[in-house]
Amino acid sequence: MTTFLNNFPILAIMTLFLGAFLTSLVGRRFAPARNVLVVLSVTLPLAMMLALVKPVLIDGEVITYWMGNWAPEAGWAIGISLEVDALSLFFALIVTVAVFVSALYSFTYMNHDDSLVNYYTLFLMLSGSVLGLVLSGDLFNIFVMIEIMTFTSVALTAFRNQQEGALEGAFKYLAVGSLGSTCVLLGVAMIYSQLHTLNLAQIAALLPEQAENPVLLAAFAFLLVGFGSKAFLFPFHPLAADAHAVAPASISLMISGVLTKCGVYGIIRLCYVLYQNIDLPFVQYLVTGLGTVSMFVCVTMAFNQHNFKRLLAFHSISQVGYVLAAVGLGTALGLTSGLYHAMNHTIFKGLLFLTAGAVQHQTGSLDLDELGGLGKKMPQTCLLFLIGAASISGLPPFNGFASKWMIYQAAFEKGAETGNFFFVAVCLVALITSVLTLASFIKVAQSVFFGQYNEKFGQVREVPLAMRLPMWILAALCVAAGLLPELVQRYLLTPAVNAVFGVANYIDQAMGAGYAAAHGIVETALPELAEIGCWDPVSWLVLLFCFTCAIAIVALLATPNDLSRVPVSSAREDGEALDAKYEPFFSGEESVYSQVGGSDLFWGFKHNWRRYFRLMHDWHSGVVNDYTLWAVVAMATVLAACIILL
Amino acid sequence: MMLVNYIGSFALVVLGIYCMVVKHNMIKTIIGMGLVDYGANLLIVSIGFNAGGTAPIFSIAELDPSSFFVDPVPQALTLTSIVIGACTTAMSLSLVIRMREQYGTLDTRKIRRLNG
Amino acid sequence: MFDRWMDNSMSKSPWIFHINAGSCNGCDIELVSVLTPRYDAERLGFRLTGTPRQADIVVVSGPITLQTRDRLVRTLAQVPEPYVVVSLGSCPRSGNVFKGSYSIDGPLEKWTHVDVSVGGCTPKPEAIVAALAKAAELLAEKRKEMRR
Amino acid sequence: MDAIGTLLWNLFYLLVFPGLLFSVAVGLLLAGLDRKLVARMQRRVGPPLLQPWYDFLKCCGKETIIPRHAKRAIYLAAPVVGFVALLTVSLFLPVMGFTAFSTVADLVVILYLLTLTSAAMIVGAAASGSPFAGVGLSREMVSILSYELPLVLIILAVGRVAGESVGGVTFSLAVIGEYQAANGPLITHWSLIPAALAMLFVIPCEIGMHPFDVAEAETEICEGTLAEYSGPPLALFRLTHAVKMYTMTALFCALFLGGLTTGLPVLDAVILVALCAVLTFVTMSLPHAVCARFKVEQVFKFYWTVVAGLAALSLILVWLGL
Repeated sequence: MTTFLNNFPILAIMTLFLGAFLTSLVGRRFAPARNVLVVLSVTLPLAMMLALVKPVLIDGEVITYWMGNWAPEAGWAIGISLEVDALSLFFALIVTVAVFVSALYSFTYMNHDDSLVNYYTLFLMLSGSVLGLVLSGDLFNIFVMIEIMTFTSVALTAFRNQQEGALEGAFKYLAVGSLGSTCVLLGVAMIYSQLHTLNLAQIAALLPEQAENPVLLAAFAFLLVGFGSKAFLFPFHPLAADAHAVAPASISLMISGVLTKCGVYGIIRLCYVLYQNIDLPFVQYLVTGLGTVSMFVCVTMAFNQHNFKRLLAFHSISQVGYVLAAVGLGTALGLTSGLYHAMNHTIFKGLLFLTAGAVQHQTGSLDLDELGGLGKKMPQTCLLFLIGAASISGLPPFNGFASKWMIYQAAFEKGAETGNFFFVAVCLVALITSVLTLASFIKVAQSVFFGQYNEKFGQVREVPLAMRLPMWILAALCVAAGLLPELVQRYLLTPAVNAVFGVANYIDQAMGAGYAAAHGIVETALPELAEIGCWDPVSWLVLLFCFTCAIAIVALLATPNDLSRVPVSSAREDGEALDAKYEPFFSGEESVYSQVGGSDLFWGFKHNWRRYFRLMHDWHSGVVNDYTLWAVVAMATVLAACIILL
Repeated sequence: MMLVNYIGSFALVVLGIYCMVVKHNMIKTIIGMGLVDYGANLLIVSIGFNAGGTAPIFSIAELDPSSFFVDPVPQALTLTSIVIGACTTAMSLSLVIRMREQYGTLDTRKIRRLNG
Repeated sequence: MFDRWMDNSMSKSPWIFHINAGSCNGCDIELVSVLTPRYDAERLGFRLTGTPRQADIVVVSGPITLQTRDRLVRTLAQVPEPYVVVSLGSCPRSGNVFKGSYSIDGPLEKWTHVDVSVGGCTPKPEAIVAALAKAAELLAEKRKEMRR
Repeated sequence: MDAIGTLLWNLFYLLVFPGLLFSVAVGLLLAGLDRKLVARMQRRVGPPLLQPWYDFLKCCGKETIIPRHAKRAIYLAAPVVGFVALLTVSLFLPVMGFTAFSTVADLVVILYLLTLTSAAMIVGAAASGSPFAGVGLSREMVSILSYELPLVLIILAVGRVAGESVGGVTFSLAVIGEYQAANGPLITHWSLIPAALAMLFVIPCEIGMHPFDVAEAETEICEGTLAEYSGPPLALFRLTHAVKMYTMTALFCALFLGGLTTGLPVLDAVILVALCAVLTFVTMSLPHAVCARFKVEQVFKFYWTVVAGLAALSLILVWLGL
């Protein structure tokens, strides 16, 4: 099957890297040429990935492309391969859509900044490396792509280096990020030392025979910590918070929407495909526990933040914690809900970061205690924010609800089958985290969009259409993914889950037929997944529609007399007709500016948890050494746990 | 003979981590990062070592089954990893230079405006 | 179609909002005592609300001192139509013992139309309940007349 | 032909029986009953039983003032969204064995629709732009946080007990109803008694009744979330408040007192209303007449220690298979 489709993966990656190179050449002199180049090199990969959907997702083929045509000889994979199965294509689609929207947004968002050539070169290299990571079938190739990804995102975080704390955030991200990358490197080295191959498919075939080999267990631990650091899991989450708070909004979208997904992709490949040891109870506890801890810690940390984007950063890690908690369950429903939530997270988190960028672009400040009352000045952005906030906190008609519901169901069902209380606790923490997410987004809505307007920001108008268009695209995706869970599940999720559980097919495609069977990888029965219609949204929508008409009819009948009242003219000396009818009620006082928002909300909750919040505040001290210490402690514990218990 | 390499690389990694965690000067943190990187590179190189093997440089004519080579693949990996280590050091040094201008100090305990 | 029902429901659930325009709190205590079990104004549907936005009957007590004058007028402006003003005690009507003082600014009629007024320096709770009941009927007529 | 028939039946369910008219009527009845009982407990006559109906009509008759800072569209849309979400909940609730609509996971949908109702009120308060409403919405959110943990524990416990036959766990009320029809109401299942007790505590806080109405404290923060509302939007919010009384008590009956069907839906409905009235007295009128309003952090501490402890106790008991 060597049709032209076979070359699409490498073509997509090459267009992005070529685009980066040409932008730096062409861009310096004429800006329009640069914009055209960027648009071209962003839409082409998206088109190619969409073209791949038909063969890979629907027909279930696996596209293998050997670099330089080094096909495997005598059972040994020598060349570097790009292997695109349903899981890789699922993540590639997320990546390309996010890259497209972010590029579209950054054209007008970055017009306040200078030296945009560097920005677009780095941006295209970042998207190229991320796409390369998701499509590649070679372990060391994944390591190289991780390095490029880290470099470009560090440089882009520090892009606005005059901004308060930009350099500091970038340096911390680089320091601890390079520690994470070294973990991946050590893992790759150890695997190569035992199996003398770097191709994912061949590793997956050779590994089960030496499952008890301690070096390979150490490699599993290192790789897990390495990919975890790229997904900003529990001990690494302050990095993401610092990086997001200072990075431009389109880059925050990339970091939280795409980079974390690469970490999750790495962990799924590691546990399900390479080691196939996700069924071992210990590995399930480890991954789900890591997800749950980072889910809860990040939501409570996000609770009393003062910076809009830093709050969003903590939330994105807690949502990634959801995804990992679901993926770690090991059941088909768990993996489906995890992938579904990963897709939804990229969409609604991207939308929220773009609204934060819009607010920063217009008012210049992101401090929740200063902002307020932007709803009237920027009505569309406010509506978009509400859509994003409603979907992240899982309110029914939006996509967060469908995937979060699946995660609770998967967790609780797993708990009920295996009968141990750990998974019920995971389900419980997930539900509580969801309510805390709703609470902190209501806090942001009240502090930024509602309440009274602070005159300090002067005249603020709605953001230009070029910025609102990508936001509307994401909002439409939010609503679509929320209303049609069956469609998303049948066409996107089930092929991906079958690809993950069907490891033998993955190996045969790369190494030639029969290779998996030779190494005892039996063709596992693909998990049947009932069409879990949590609720069939279409009929539910009809319901809601009928009710609204009923209410509208009643409201029409009951609308009283529209009494237009003459303002109360009081006979005061200065004769100023005092019509305070539409002023807010200040128990009689003149309505002065008093915005209730930012840190003085939810006093009751914070008062009861004050010791916990003080402890958390001290732990996130902001010193590089502490974060490195956390990372090292995490490496040590996971390594020890893997060696002893596995 | 191989044991010395492994102990050496392990020692380098541990020393690098110690330096990154304990030292409060940013330059020393970068040195620590470099040490960790070199430890990993040493490990990769010493993996591909076959006792008694010659350098894997040959022309097609000399290629016969009896020739015994050192494994070339880890050497390629080490090259890439060294390049990456160099880039990391270069980027972190440029960040530190700008931070010295902005914050006026190199002490990591003072550079902590993003916290909590 | 519902208007007829709304008119007579006006008188069945009048909500009270109390403005203290500098009163000596004698009338305020009497007003609150009306809602206690002994006099039980709630059986006629009365309920004390916290904001003028939800008020139907505005009860003003105390001589309108200079400080409270603007606040009184502003709060009265914020009450949605139709509403009724009740002056409680003799202070709002005439200034009582404080009449002629430099710090009060005339009877309540100077600022708003007063529909029902209860005399007495702390009128008896029965009198207050009777006044509130009369104000409730007035409310229904006000809405009917406003609709024409 | 039957497509139109089912459509008509659906419209009937929607607009009349478990939907609009029935739940509104029962809600207002329960609200009136509650005020009457509280009055009788204070040895006073108390308002007529139809007082909430008169309040609703009077508010509809008043003028709607939209304040200057308010965000007009959301200010007017919030009450409608809240009310509609609540009515959708009452469709999923079984009236003693008869359910209008039921899906695989009713309980999670109900949980989220109740959260949506409170969220609509919060967004409405935020949109009205007054500082009193700001304080009110923050208190409302804290009370949501406080009762959510016990409610979730109760749902997990009941799901586990009723889920034996279905393989582990169920979130569907229909299955819970069958289980109760088979082996008696769940309240007789002794390890679920703490959960039932915890549910009795959750009901007043969810509705915002007197001891836990920190969000609409008339005296302290001038009606809190509803500080700027007047006219029909206010009427809709108060109607939502009344219908919630029916919904929550009906949810308690569905979870713990199900399975007593007597064939005739009308008779079932009457039994359900009677049960809801008794529950209203126990959970709302009694605490309303007896104790004063809680402070915000007291509400949170009370729910996350005492009530959550009760619910967790019953979950553990159920988990151990007792």
